[in-house]
Amino acid sequence: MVDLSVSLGGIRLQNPVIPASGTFGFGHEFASYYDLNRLGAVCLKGTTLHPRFGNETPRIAEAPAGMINAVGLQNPGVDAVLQKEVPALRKVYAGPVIANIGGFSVEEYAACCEKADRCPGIDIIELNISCPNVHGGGMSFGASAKDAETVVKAVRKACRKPLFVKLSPNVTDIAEIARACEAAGADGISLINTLLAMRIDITKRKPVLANVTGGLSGPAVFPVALRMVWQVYKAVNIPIMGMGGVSCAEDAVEMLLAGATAVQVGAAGLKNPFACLEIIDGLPPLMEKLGVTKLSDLVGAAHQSY
Amino acid sequence: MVDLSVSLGGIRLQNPVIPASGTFGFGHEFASYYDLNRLGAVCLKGTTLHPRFGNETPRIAEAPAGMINAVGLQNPGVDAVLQKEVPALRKVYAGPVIANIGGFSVEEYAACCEKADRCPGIDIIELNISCPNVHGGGMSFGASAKDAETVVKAVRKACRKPLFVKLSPNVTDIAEIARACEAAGADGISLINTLLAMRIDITKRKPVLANVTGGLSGPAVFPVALRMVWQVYKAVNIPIMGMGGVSCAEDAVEMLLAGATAVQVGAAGLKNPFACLEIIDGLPPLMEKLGVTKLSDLVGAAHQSY
Amino acid sequence: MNKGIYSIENTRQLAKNTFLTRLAGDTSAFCAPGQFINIALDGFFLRRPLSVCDWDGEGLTVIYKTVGKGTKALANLPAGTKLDVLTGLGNGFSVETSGLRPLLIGGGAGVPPLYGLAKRLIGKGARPVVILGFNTAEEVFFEKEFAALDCDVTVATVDGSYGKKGLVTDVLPQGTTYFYACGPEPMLKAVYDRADTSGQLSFERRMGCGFGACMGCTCRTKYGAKLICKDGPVLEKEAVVW
Amino acid sequence: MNKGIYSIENTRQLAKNTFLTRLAGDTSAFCAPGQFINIALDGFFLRRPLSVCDWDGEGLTVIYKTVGKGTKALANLPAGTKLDVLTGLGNGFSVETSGLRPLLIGGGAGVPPLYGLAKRLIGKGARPVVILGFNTAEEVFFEKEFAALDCDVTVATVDGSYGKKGLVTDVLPQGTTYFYACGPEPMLKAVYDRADTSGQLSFERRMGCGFGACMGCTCRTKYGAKLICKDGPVLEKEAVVW
Ligand SMILES: Cc1cc2nc3c(=O)[nH]c(=O)nc-3n(C[C@H](O)[C@H](O)[C@H](O)COP(=O)(O)OP(=O)(O)OC[C@H]3O[C@@H](n4cnc5c(N)ncnc54)[C@H](O)[C@@H]3O)c2cc1C
Ligand SMILES: Cc1cc2nc3c(=O)[nH]c(=O)nc-3n(C[C@H](O)[C@H](O)[C@H](O)COP(=O)(O)OP(=O)(O)OC[C@H]3O[C@@H](n4cnc5c(N)ncnc54)[C@H](O)[C@@H]3O)c2cc1C
Ligand SMILES: Cc1cc2nc3c(=O)[nH]c(=O)nc-3n(C[C@H](O)[C@H](O)[C@H](O)COP(=O)(O)O)c2cc1C
Ligand SMILES: Cc1cc2nc3c(=O)[nH]c(=O)nc-3n(C[C@H](O)[C@H](O)[C@H](O)COP(=O)(O)O)c2cc1C
Ligand code: FES
Ligand code: FES
Repeated sequence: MVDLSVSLGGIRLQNPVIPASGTFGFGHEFASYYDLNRLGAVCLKGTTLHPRFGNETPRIAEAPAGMINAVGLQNPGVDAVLQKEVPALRKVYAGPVIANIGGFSVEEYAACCEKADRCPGIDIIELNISCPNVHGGGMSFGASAKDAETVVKAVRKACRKPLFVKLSPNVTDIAEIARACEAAGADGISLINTLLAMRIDITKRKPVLANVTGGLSGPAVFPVALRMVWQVYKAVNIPIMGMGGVSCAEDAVEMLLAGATAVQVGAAGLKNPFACLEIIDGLPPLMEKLGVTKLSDLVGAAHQSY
Repeated sequence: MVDLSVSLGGIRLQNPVIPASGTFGFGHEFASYYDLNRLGAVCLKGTTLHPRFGNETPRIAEAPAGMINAVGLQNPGVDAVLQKEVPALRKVYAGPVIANIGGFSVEEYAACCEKADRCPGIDIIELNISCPNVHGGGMSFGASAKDAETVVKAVRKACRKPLFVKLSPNVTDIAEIARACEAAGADGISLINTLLAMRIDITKRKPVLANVTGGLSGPAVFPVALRMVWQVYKAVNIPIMGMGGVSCAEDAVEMLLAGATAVQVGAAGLKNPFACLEIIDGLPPLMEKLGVTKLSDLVGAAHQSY
Repeated sequence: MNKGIYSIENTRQLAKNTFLTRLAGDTSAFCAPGQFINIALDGFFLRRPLSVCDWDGEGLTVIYKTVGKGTKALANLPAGTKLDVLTGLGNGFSVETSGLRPLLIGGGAGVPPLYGLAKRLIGKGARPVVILGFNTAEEVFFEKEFAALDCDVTVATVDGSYGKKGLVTDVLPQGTTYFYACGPEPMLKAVYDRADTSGQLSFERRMGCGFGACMGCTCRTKYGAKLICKDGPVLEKEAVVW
Repeated sequence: MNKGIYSIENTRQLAKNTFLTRLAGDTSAFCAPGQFINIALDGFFLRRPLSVCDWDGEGLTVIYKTVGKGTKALANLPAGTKLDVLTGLGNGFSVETSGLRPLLIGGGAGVPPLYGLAKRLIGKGARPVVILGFNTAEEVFFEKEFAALDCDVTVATVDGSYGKKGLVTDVLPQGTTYFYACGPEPMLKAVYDRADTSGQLSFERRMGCGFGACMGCTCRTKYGAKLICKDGPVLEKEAVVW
């Protein structure tokens, strides 16, 4: 028997495969598809202090080997999430739950994380610092090490649960930002969020997305995500949740070798609702082929000679 | 008859389709494939002051809808390029020639551009500021607005031909860097160079590329490139050569609508040696479908309502 | 929702840029006309959503306009090609409230789901009145098929080259008990504005998943934000906000 | 170089993970054995380079190991599938300098081009001695085909499960006039080290294009940097630097 388990900030996951935030609703909606308890963890839709409608539609555009979304953090607000969605998920799922928290100011992030921290149904907090910073001129908190440090410090004070900071890939130096988050007290790093992208409808001569730009994800971004996981693994000593284009067991292993302790699966699960399950089922035979019995032995293993 | 011509820094191109630097050698090697005079312009392999072997192999890795290269600017040095390659190209090709100049210090860039500037066979200089800056700690000159400004200013003094600066996409704020280049005297902006990426061989548990990381290009990066062309078009008043994943006439038009005056075609031409030709041939029927007679009318046209 | 492998039995052209494809495979996930399927196509990341035109125990038909690269690729696939398809998506039309003389209004690519709807309305004893709107004669399809169901069919073309000249709203009949509409949004809006009965309207949105996971297809309604792929594509007239 | 559409005539398995595919189409771009083709496969960006095993006026054969997703996909394509292929790539082996008793040494996936080479050497009057190396019995292929050309064939397997036990360099004969080698780089190196005649070696590199445009396949030689796809894949022993 192979051992698929990994440990994230002290929380044991039976396997490292997690549906990515924003691509699996609040989880319970999909309990009729398969037993959610097969998953390594569930990551909830990005949640903000106040309810949000999100952007106007079209919110989705196609891309080569990927998709662009501009959902804009549609969610019913943290209170509704904690009072309705998390309990609904807990009825059908007993494993680790990751709350993904968005915000537009340091205070908002801190207030929202504090609420999530107090909710017994939640095990890990993932701080999404890719949202535009209203006080900082519209660039995201994830765009600079200084802003990242500020928000992580404030949130760290407000929460005791394992805190993962989810980084934006749209930066010059991802390692510097990861280091700032570690210094500010993060227990782990999640990466990558989507790559800023757009499409234009050549017949209408205007952007496809109502929001003009959106975030690219899916297989197209995998080599960029892998590189960032590699760089961040070198830069910090806290665990990494790797994501960006993971679509099969081979991709998951590649992410682990680059330094991820667990992987999140986004776009692939939108195309194939059973993607996470198929990745989990694909790991044991792949491990056998690779001669590995303990999956966690692969974490960062490609760094050995570098 | 539709009009495909565009103007780049005062140079007229009969059409906007140009093989991208590093993906078409020095041009003349492909004269037996088709009449090079059909092209809008030819962009030469990146050239440095001194000859370079480049990186060790493997230099190529596969990616979903794209490829990763770590060639590392293999070239015979500027003197050999100007004395052998440009004359060889000039024997078979009469249109505009773009020299792509790389370097590792301000002095090297300036010296190399000065030579290219004096060569009568060259019409436009494209300054590739994505090379690692040896004096600035290994980040590329294209990674910060300040460094970009410094090198462009120095090169501007050394050359009178139209000067395009080719930007790296691996930055937080591409518009800021483009503005710095414009302020420093650039006549145009080329973008994007490749996205920093990597792959790991899961059997060998080590990076596929000898150089560990490389640059992602091809269709996968198209939506990111398009977004950057869009942003830079808003930020500057100089023309843009757009590239990154352009593979068909539709892509070329999408780039033009985003703000590019011309497009370069890299990875697509490596997969299909006739890609540039097929794009050029695809433009007139597409223009007819779109009801356009003058292609240059499309440049930036998607910005009209934004 | 079901995910399965479906085999193309045949594809035939019905009208200009309009094709009908029959897929063989499991249809147990369908429970109402107006539901849709989401087809994965080689070379495209996102699936293509298409309303089910009709289905039986062995398979289903879709009818689609070749508007872009994906639908063009689909129309060119040879018989026998295996496709990865999600079926039974969305809520579909409810036939409970139709009354005896429901009005079915379809515009262009919105016509197909009305066929499966008409069949089921007739099955429960209603006699649908059908209005099909197209731009021009060469785009007209399925008039005969609706007539064969013994529906009362009117075709309208914008340029008058076939049937009545004008928009579907120019030829609305009197005395219908309820309406069902599917077509481009301006048509839906016009129908909504002119309707003197209650009814249901089927909407389209660009979709990231088709089964409620991405929130890509959100639509404002009187009852809050709804997902076109899951709470729709059919909305009650009373819920619609323009 | 030629770019064309080729049709799979048939694919058959020769040995463990080893397949032969015959492609019908224009072969006018080939001028020497040891040249290669570069095949575009749906779902993969980069083409897959494969040495031409043999060719005639109507088509060509390739033999390949299914090492990864691309070669596996190729092996599974049904007859009749149309492929976009670049042909006539690279320099190939020169038969001019072979002498009358050339030695052909192939290891695993390096065996195929030696077949076309053997034919052409025989055509100009030479009598090739052929050594084929494999890991184990179930990987052995083309022994009979070489024998049918009337070559003197020795098979060596690393585990001794077929033919002679050992590496190709353990069974090198005496008295040959020249050598041609194709196989994994450690084998090429061993052959190079042991060879007492001049010869040619065929190399592999990851390729971005296959026709000299990307400088992805560079190799150091005594005469400077060379492109394996254009100046190679065959290098003269004298040019090789390890
Ligand atoms: C619930 C639903 C049911 C549909 N039923 C039908 C039907 O029965 N017959 C029919 O002809 N068409 C139908 N459509 C529209 C159909 O999905 C699009 O025409 C098709 O996706 C276009 O794909 P393409 O690759 O040809 O076009 P492209 O423009 O190249 O597609 C690019 C992207 O945009 C999406 N897209 C483009 N147009 C639409 C659209 N109108 N609605 C949603 N997504 C779009 C595509 O899915 C793809 O992701 C339906 C759409 C929805 C949402
Ligand atoms: C000139 C030349 C001739 C060749 N002739 C043959 C032949 O006749 N028979 C045969 O079995 N194999 C041959 N090979 C090797 C063959 O190209 C690879 O086995 C094949 O590309 C692997 O593709 P994949 O998708 O199955 O593997 P993957 O590992 O999934 O491929 C990933 C990427 O790496 C490249 N790659 C992987 N292995 C190699 C390799 N050894 N050489 C070059 N690129 C590689 C692939 O082309 C692809 O771009 C030849 C290679 C070259 C360069
Ligand atoms: C439709 C959609 C919605 C998303 N919403 C969120 C979100 O609410 N919060 C967040 O941190 N990331 C969000 N993401 C980003 C994903 O969690 C993930 O980081 C990204 O998509 C890369 O992974 P992938 O390539 O597997 O999709 C969203 C992605 C998609 C496609
Ligand atoms: C093999 C290869 C070599 C390249 N060499 C250079 C170079 O020498 N100088 C340069 O500025 N860009 C170089 N590039 C980048 C391309 O010119 C282009 O900016 C990039 O590939 C994006 O375009 P594409 O997606 O069409 O390939 C190279 C790209 C490839 C694939
Ligand atoms: S398309 Fe994903 S939620 Fe509707
Ligand atoms: S593979 Fe591109 S130059 Fe050889």
